[in-house]
Amino acid sequence: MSDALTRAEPVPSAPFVGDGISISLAAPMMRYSLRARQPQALETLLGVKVPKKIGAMEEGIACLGPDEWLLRAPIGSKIVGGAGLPVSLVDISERAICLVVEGPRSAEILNAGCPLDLDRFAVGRATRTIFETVEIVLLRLAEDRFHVEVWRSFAPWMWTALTTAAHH
Amino acid sequence: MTRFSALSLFAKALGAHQDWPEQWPDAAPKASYDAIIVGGGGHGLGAAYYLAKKYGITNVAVLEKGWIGGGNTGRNTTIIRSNYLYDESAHLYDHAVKLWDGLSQELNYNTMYSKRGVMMLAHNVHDIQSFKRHIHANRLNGVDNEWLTPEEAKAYCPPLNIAADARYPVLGAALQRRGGTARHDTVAWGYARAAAALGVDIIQNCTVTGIRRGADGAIEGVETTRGYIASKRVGVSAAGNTSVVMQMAGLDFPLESYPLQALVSEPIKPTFPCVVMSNTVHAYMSQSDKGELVIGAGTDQYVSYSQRGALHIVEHTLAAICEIFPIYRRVRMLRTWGGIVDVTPDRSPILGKTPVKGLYVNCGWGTGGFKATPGAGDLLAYTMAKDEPHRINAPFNLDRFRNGRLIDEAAAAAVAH
Amino acid sequence: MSGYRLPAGGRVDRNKPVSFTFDGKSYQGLAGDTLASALLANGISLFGRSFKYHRPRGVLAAGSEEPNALVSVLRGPGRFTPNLRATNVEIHDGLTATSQNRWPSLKTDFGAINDRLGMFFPAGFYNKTFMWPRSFWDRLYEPAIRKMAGLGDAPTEVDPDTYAATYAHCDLLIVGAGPAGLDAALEASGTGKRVILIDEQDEVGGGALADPALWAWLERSVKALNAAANVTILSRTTAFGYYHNNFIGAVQRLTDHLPENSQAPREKLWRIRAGEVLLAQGAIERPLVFDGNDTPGVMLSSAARIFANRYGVAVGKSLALMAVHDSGWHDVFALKKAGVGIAAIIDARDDIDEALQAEAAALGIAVHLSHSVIGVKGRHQVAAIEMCANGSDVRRTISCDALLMAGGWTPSVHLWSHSKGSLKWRDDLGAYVPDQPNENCRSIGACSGDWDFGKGAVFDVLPTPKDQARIKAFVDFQNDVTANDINLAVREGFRSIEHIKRYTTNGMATDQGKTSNLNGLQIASTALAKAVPDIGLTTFRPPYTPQTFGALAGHAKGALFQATRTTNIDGWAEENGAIFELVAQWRRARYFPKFGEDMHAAVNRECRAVRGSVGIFDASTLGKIEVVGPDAAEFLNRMYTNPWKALEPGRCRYGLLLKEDGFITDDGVSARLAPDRFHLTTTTGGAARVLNMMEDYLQTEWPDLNVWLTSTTEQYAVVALQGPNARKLLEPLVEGIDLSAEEFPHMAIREGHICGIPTRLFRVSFTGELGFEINVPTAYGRALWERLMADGAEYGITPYGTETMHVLRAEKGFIIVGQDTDGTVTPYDAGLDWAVGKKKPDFVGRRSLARPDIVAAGRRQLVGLLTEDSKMVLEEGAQIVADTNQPVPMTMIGHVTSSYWSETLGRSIAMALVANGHAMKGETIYVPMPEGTHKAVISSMVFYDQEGARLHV
Amino acid sequence: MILIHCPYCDEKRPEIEFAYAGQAHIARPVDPDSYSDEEWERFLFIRANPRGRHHERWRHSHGCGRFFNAVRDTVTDKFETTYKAGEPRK
Repeated sequence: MSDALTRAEPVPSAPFVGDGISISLAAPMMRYSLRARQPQALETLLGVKVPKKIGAMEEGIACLGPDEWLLRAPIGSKIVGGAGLPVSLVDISERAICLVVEGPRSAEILNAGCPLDLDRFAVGRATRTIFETVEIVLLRLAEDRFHVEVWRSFAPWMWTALTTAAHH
Repeated sequence: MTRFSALSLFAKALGAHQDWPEQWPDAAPKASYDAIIVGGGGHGLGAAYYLAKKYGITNVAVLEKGWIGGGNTGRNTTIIRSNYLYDESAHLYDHAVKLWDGLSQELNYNTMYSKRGVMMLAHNVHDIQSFKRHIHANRLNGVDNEWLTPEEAKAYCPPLNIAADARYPVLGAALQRRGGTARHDTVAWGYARAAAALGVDIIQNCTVTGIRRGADGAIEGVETTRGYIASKRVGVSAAGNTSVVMQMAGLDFPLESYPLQALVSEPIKPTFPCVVMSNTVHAYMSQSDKGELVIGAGTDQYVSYSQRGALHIVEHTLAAICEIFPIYRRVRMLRTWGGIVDVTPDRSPILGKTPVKGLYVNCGWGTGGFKATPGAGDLLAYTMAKDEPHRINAPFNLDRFRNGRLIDEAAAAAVAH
Repeated sequence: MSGYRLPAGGRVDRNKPVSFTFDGKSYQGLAGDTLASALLANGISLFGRSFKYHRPRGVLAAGSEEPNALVSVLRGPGRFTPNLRATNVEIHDGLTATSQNRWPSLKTDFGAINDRLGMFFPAGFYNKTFMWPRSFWDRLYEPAIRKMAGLGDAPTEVDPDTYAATYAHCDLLIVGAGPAGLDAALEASGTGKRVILIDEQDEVGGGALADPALWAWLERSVKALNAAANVTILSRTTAFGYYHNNFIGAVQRLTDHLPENSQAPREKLWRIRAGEVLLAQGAIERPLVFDGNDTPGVMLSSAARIFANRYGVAVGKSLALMAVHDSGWHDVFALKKAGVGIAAIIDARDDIDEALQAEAAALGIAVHLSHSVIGVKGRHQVAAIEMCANGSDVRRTISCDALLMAGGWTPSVHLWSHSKGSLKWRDDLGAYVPDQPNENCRSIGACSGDWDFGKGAVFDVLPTPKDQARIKAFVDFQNDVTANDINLAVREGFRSIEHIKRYTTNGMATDQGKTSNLNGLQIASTALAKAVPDIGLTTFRPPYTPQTFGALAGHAKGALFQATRTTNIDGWAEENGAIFELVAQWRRARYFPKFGEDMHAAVNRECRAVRGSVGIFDASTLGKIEVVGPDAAEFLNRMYTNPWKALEPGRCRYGLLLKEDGFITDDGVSARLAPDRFHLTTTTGGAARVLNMMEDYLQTEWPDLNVWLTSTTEQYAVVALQGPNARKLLEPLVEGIDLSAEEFPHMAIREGHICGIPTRLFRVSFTGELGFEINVPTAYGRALWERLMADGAEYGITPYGTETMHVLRAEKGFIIVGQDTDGTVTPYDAGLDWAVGKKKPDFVGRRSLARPDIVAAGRRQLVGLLTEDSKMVLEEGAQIVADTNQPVPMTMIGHVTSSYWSETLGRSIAMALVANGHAMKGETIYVPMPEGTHKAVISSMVFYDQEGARLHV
Repeated sequence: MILIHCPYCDEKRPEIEFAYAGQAHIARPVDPDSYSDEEWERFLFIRANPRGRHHERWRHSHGCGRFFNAVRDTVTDKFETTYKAGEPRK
């Protein structure tokens, strides 16, 4: 019918590479906000394991609150609807972008604006938090690799903030 | 009372200033008074002064739990203006501004009221609409307030950054030329001295611990850390502590007390000619007679009596100041401090009678009480003397929270879209 | 004074000379010098002028407590810093420093006339005068006072430097790297604790830096700490404030000591959360109070020792000591051993340890016990001192070129006090020391009162046979507060130490009373005949020393100050010349001028395009909330004023949201996607507020409801296509949705695809025209926009901005919450009765609508206004009166909320809140403006297509 | 910046992640119409505002998103406890 529409991203596609740090835009992914009173409801519905502890992350699902999980999966993954059930599944794939902060200085650079004690933020943890005045979801995938999920409209600011901190 | 003047200063200098009398005696409480004011800030001392001066009620005590002027009177950024939107507010604050003019002479104490002009910055279209609404309402109320273009604003305050690409560009400003600042401490001291000269007892280190009511419910007196003091008329002007005092009389109040911070820079040579306020960016600044940049910060988010604010509030405040006035980044912050501001649901004061006979209240001034000092004192005195509010403070009653007739200046400037 | 560089000693690098200028004159110092030590080494004694009397002043101290030697430093354009302490400024090649508060020069300062007339300017003089004649205050007195005000000049250019900031966490934070702090750090270095050690000087060591006997230990300690992986040492870093829950603010100075400017941040703000805090800040020596104690060359005894031992500088050739504390004796012995000439030791006490006396004798130093200095000769530097046996008036003169004061020690309890730890008074020290902590915090070493400097006595003013009332014995040097000022304050009835401080300004200078507070307390104590603890202690407030605005804020400057939110389509708007406006945190295109159009012309063109063919608008900033769960409809029914349960899937409804006080807080069109799924929209500025409010009710009041809220504002880019040709343009691009009027009526929603991308397609209109709002995943917003622009060319598609949107909606009488309402407007006031569910038993805000004043007559109600002169566009915010023949203050009955030129109607239109307005249709009101009064008639708010014919096509 | 123990996350987190939400345990009436103007005023506006022990609500808005209750001393700003919404007043 027509040429496919192309994506436009809010931050440069080329990574920022500095001393002991690189900051780059992650590839697009599917994201869902999963809500339910009991994790079992989601496990039954989706056939996946859901972490029970706030801040824990398992198989791409992070528990952000007592009834809230963030599911991140490759583009094209399938998810059922849950219609009529006491659950809420909402597509938020495009609400945020993900910045990959990687390198030995990752924690130091994130601490320029994030008030959490990242020495005590173990690999495998995920949480919603704040960077100066901007809300993020912070996920630690490895000792030296973090994902920063930030809403699209704040992404240019976050890019500038992180790269400025990296310059410092 | 030794009259203050250049001449008396000269004469006393020859005697090496050895025979200056006390500005006000340190009174001990008597058994009873015709009227008691709880709270020795500018408002309370002013009320005592006007009770004695205008209404002939001189057997008055001012009870202060610490030292007079030690609360918000001595902790604020001293901004004076009256360009409020609603008629009720404009009349209230303009009453005060008219009294500020000539207060030094009235009290024979230099309160250093400086009509430097208060300029409020508009940063977006909504601000412009809101300010124009203020300006037109003020004009028809006889209150000066004028619109300035960005260039005119810059001319009035040269440190202002009016670059169009600023994060919060200056699109114009509302200027009240009669607005300005005064020297905070001297207002308390000047009223204390003048009131004491008329017979008012200023009683410091005297905390009210209870309120005694008669069988008919009417006020009989107050219990204090210095003993029981009888009076049929008690005016409470205790700012952040009003809720606590009112509860002694069995009254719950629509008030919450929040920490508010302010700060000053080191003194620098004159550089900042007026008062500038930006509600959008939360920046409030003037320069004192001593040369300090005086900066108002925001309130912390939670109720507190700790007089201790958080660092991130100061960071935000100075970031805002540095955005609007980027030449000051190398200036240094000298001192920060905190006060307790009492805030009502509509952020307008409560000034009038209470459900308890003989108990009067003046509270809820939030972050803006200093400018009202002489007016609030005068109107509290009127209300206590006549047992009915003056027409200016009548709208600022407690009933409005029941009947919905709120006076919500902040809501009127509310941003949405 | 005739200071000079000692032939040996000190920690300065004698092989590295450094050139700098002071007041335009070149000097040489050594690497490691401060500006103070270097100038002293060059024989300079005069450093500055005091604030009020412009008295000549030298260096009093060697550290950050220095009140006198304030200088300005210029490091190139925009890099001017006033009020720096010469004792803290590290010299480097090219350093350019100037003195302050003097004219025309430091030596010849006309302001010193104030000193001659000083008797007329006691504390509080300005309260007592400048009142007559009244008009002179504004025109003469105040400008004159202001001219005299201030210390250094204000910067006049934008600072080009950058500033950094960080959060940091540690288990143990040690403030102060003197012997006590270093010992604590060494002890902790072997543990698993994360340790941060902070010190304000360029080199750690604190007091040990002035004690060569400790240098070997110091070197070993620093080496051990540098090797310890768990210890971070931050030097040139001042812990300036101690906040709640062991949160400490500190500023690290990174570049000011370097000769060259660079891109590196000038300073870095450290926001440190510590498990435990150890305060090891040491103590500050107190000056003594006597006539002439401010003469250049009179300084703290410990400072002279620091200058000699650390910097290799003798502060004079012949030094006298005035002591009331043993520590001064030790200083003098050390100075003597370092080769500095000592004229005499004078001590006001009579009972001195024999060992001290023996050592003085052994070193050949003359000693005068029970004596006090009563005067100082010399104006720009000490030439001699006068002394007297206590109780006698036999005066003796001793020649010397510097006088050292050993007045005892004041523990630095500043941070302890910030933390709200309590203090106790110790008579033996004449000082407050930490008592009970309020945080997990300990005070160690000298700042806890635990030190071994020996014994001392406490004096208020040294004994003198002179008339006490006429001497100039300074307490606060910078602010020119004398003992007599404090006595005057007490005499005038100021009894609280806070009053005395404020009346005299004692302790309010830029050193925040570090050297003056305790002396002020002692003098007030004597004057009031009360023990010091009974008159209180002024509260210490952050910062410990002044900190730059830039450090506290500068990391958040420019683009980083506060995020400007932009949509996916924003880049297109920018490239196509849009003029933007800021709405809440967003920037939105206001209009798209062509060929030099002004806003008026552009908006007229944009309006014509929408009404005539099709316009395209970026509506992405509208707040969106997805409400999902079996109880979704029930929840919305409780939140909004109107009924939601019966809304069919696929249909939209206008929702009006009140606060519990009954006033309108937000509105928006929302759609039911499925029985248990709604897509809500909110205003741009209200998105976060509304979501928070809904969460509040859901979690707190109705936790039993099975419904969840998810912000989807940024999940979708929203492109509004509005105008009679909107359907024609859209139809070929959409898959899976029948766009016909029958299948897809006004106020409906359909899901399908557009250009292959999933879309939630709304048929809604804020313009009164046939319209669609196309929601697509955000990343595709711009591509969709560009596609529509390309395909719409044949219809003359026209991008329009918020201004045109405002005009078009006003023509239809649609309100904008926040513009036509202002937080005091009820649905009834706004004429939105139809949006209030009359049969609903409850919704948020309903009860408040029954309050007496809300149902009373006379409320301001939203109406339309048509000006008599149809070309006249009223100013928004203009006030309305019923009667122009009234004096000021006039009775205002309302104001204009929205006002535009309507290109469609060829006339102006306006909306206004007018008292009783709904009952006044057809009545004339007046708008008095400075240029004249305008007449207008109250009308319906719907100015165009009252029947809505254009919508339902 | 105070540290606040979130009873849901079960850890202390910095204040800037939280939003203060006023006095706690002021339940919205089930039937507001039955309230007199005075009672409605009390619900809407009257607040304890004590010097000392204060029951208050916070929201871990930049965290788990939950509203919860706390007891805090308004003179020292120290928390006595925090607890989940719906749990009885402590």
